[in-house]
Amino acid sequence: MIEADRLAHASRWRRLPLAEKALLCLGLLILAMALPPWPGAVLVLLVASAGAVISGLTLPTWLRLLAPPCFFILTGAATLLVQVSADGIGLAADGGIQAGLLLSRALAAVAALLLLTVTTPMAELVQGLRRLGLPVELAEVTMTTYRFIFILQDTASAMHASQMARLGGDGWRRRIRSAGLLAAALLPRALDQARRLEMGLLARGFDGSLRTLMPAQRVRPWRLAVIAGGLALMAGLSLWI
Amino acid sequence: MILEARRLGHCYVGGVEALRDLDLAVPRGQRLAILGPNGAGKTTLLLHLNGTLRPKSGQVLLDGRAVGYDRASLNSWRRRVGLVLQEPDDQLFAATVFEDVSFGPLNLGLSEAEARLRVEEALEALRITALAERPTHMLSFGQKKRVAIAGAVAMRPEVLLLDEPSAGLDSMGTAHLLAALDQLRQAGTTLVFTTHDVDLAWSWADQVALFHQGGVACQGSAESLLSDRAALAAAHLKMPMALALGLKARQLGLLAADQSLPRGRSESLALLDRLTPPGQ
Amino acid sequence: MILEARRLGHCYVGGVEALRDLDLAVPRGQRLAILGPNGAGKTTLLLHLNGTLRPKSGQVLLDGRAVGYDRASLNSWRRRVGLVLQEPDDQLFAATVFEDVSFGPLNLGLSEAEARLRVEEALEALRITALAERPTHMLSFGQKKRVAIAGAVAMRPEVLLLDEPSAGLDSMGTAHLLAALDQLRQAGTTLVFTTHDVDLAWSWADQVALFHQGGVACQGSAESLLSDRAALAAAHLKMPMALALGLKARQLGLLAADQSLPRGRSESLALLDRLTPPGQ
Amino acid sequence: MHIMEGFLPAGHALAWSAVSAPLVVVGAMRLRKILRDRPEARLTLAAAGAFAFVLSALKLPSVTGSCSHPTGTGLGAMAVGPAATSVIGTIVLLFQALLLAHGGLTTLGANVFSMAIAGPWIAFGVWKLAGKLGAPMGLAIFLGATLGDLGTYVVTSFQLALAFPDAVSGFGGAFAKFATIFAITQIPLAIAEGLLTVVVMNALAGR
Repeated sequence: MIEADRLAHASRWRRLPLAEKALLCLGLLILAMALPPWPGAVLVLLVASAGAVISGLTLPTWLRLLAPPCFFILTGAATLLVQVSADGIGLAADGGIQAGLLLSRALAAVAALLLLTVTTPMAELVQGLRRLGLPVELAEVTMTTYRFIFILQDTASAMHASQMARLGGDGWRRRIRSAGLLAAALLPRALDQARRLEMGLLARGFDGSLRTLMPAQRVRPWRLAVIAGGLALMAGLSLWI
Repeated sequence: MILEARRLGHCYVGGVEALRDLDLAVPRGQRLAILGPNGAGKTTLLLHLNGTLRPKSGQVLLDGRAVGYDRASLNSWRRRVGLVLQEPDDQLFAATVFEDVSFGPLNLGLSEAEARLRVEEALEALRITALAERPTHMLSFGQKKRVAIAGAVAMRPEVLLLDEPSAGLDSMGTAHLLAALDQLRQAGTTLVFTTHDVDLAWSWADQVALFHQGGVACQGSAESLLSDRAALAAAHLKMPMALALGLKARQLGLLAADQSLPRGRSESLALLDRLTPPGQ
Repeated sequence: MILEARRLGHCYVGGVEALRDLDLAVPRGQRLAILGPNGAGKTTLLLHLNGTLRPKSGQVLLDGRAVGYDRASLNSWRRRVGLVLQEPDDQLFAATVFEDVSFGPLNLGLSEAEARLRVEEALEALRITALAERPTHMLSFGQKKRVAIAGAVAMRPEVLLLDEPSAGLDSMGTAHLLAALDQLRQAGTTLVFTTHDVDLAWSWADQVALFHQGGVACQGSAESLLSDRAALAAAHLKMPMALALGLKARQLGLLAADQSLPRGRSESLALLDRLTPPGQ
Repeated sequence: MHIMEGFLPAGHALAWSAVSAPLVVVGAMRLRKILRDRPEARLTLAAAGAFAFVLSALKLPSVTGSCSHPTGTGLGAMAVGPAATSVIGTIVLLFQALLLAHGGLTTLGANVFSMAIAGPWIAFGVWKLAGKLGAPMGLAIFLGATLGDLGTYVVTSFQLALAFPDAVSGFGGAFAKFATIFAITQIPLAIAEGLLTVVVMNALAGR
């Protein structure tokens, strides 16, 4: 089970039009990238976190989702602390500040994107991409990929449990071997699943395209204006400070 | 007969013979059970009955006329004969229930408004209107099964083919599913289903076809066929418990010849309660 | 008690409570059925009983001692408690049956010769020696199921956990599988299996645990528990037909109190035949 | 080796997107043509993409104690060719960014370049070359997958060093820094991925 996906479907913002959520989140992402990290990134991080809580997440859940990317950002940012010269390795003069700025910018950007994914189911995102010009064939491949991910994940976790029950996880070598066997068993399963789905869809009149009806959403211009105004305010505020 | 198969033959790529000279007749408006062991080719038969597979020999008839395999014929065939596979994940591809069920109606070339109506109607018929916005991958197995059926029902088929509809469902799940299917039948849909479970065939079918070694060994009313010990034994099947009990109750005079035999577990248990110790 | 669960609690990531204060005791050498509806968490319970999942609260005991979750403990735990999941395709990895069954024994660190012996023994026990060289993907569903079980049996577990062993099998496939498992039990293996089928639980279990709303509502001998109408009704289950018939036969004086009740379909049908019309 | 969302400065993010975009678009156009001719290929491609996503969530043991995951690029390149791997890889990277917060939208271009373009082509080239030089099949696969994985790591270090040059020693020093830090996890991981790919390819060949 993928947590961001589950949260998106349970979100209080689930029924808000994609345009509103996308404007807010991608707007925040652009602000995080464009504004000076102090105070811009901090503002973005705060607004995104507030948005997450308002949309129905608890603060611990939100922090738990932020933690893994935060860890990766930290390991990357740590390199800015040191500098390499002909004399060897030393602490960079303003390394701490540089790393801190980088950390806050990246964290704000991650938070902005995460806010989008915990409030918007993947189907709507791909529908949005479609409207932006993603070819219909690729949109269909993307959505079917999404559907297959969950089927294969269940299969993979059952396979994993079965291997562990037969002591396939004991030691480094065995784990590599088990992982390899799992992958090798999963690939034909995936292709077989595709073949059987094709058969199942043929019975439903599959003629090459995977058209479906999407729930209609009405965008309210005034709300878009409010969001845009808020973003502009944040930009002005952080540039002014 | 709304749908017929005549001398159908089919070999799989490996040369394994799945169907051999198979004859089957589907009477309009009835529930027909195709009863046989696993791996005998029941699924292959269903895939032939809506044109997904093409027979090596023999033919399929709709309303007494042989159907072709060109695009237009297949299209109108599949409008009239819907198919629901055993594994719902083999038929569901879209992200949400509503989207998925709309796939069939849109393939029929309906307008969006009409398709929307069909979807709502099908969800209603399967009693899953509340699930419309739910993501497909978060449904339980039983719910997925109903969505798969709704996907076929939304195309308003005259005949609905169901492969092992109760497989993987517990008794309550099966009961709910059969109740929903009963409603479809009352609305006039002909239902054909495969099963390896004699009790299910007895509890729910009007007609039964015994599938044995790639062909239909015999076909008849559920009562006449499932009480025929010789025919059952030839297909390595045993009599349904409820039917055996009902026949015994008739013999004991507990059930008049014009009273209906018990079909399900509840009726059987109730009938069993009516057996009295000698001398009472 | 060879295996016990005490006040086990488990939540899925979604916050859905799968197990709540669950108590279960597995008596050595017996066949224990965990009976309950689908999606109730029976599989989750099995995954706790061999340490695949770690409980949020409570503990699992082996021979009365709580087991740890460090590598060494898990290793010896899984040597003693084998697990077979419902879907055999999720459990077969190697190209041939022989290779696949040898996966576990080789992981035990046995020599090749010893592992070979274990594999042969397991294939023998499941009566699939003839399949040894066959590629796993060319087996029938029932055969795959047995290979999956052989893979666990080759590790000579004291307890074997089976998730819905009869799912997807027809009546003959189920009978063959149960016969093979019976042999294991006679050799001393404790068997624990989940099912949603009261008839299967009655036909094959010594003990039954009623699984309801994430916990074990009650546990007892198959006869006492499955004839307890109140307990069954609370778990939305009905009495097994064979048991109901047997109890009735006892009441009618057809079956002495010390005669065993019918367990399966054949015995039930035979008993039914002995019911006589009044006055004969 | 994913670069996290927001890690690259805006200019670099745009530049890498500009580098990757044409390559992915060309691949996508070719794919569209295939999909028009063979509609059912949608399902096969989707299965391959889902497989890559699930595979990347497989936990591999690594020496530093932290678990890491295979990139799957080598396997993809050897199984379906580097060009198709680029498009599938882009879809997988998008899902990883959106569903797992691993990678990001602003860094998608950079990540696509290292993992969906450079990695597969390196793996494919090494695999073919080693085969031509007479290496046994297992070794060729191992070298291809391992060097493909190491290649993505070198490219990622290069991308990061360009963005964050060292105050004193400039690009070279920064490259050394990033390469050293990631080497701790990435070299064992690359070897693990190489071994894993050999196991997978052998098992697939045995079927």
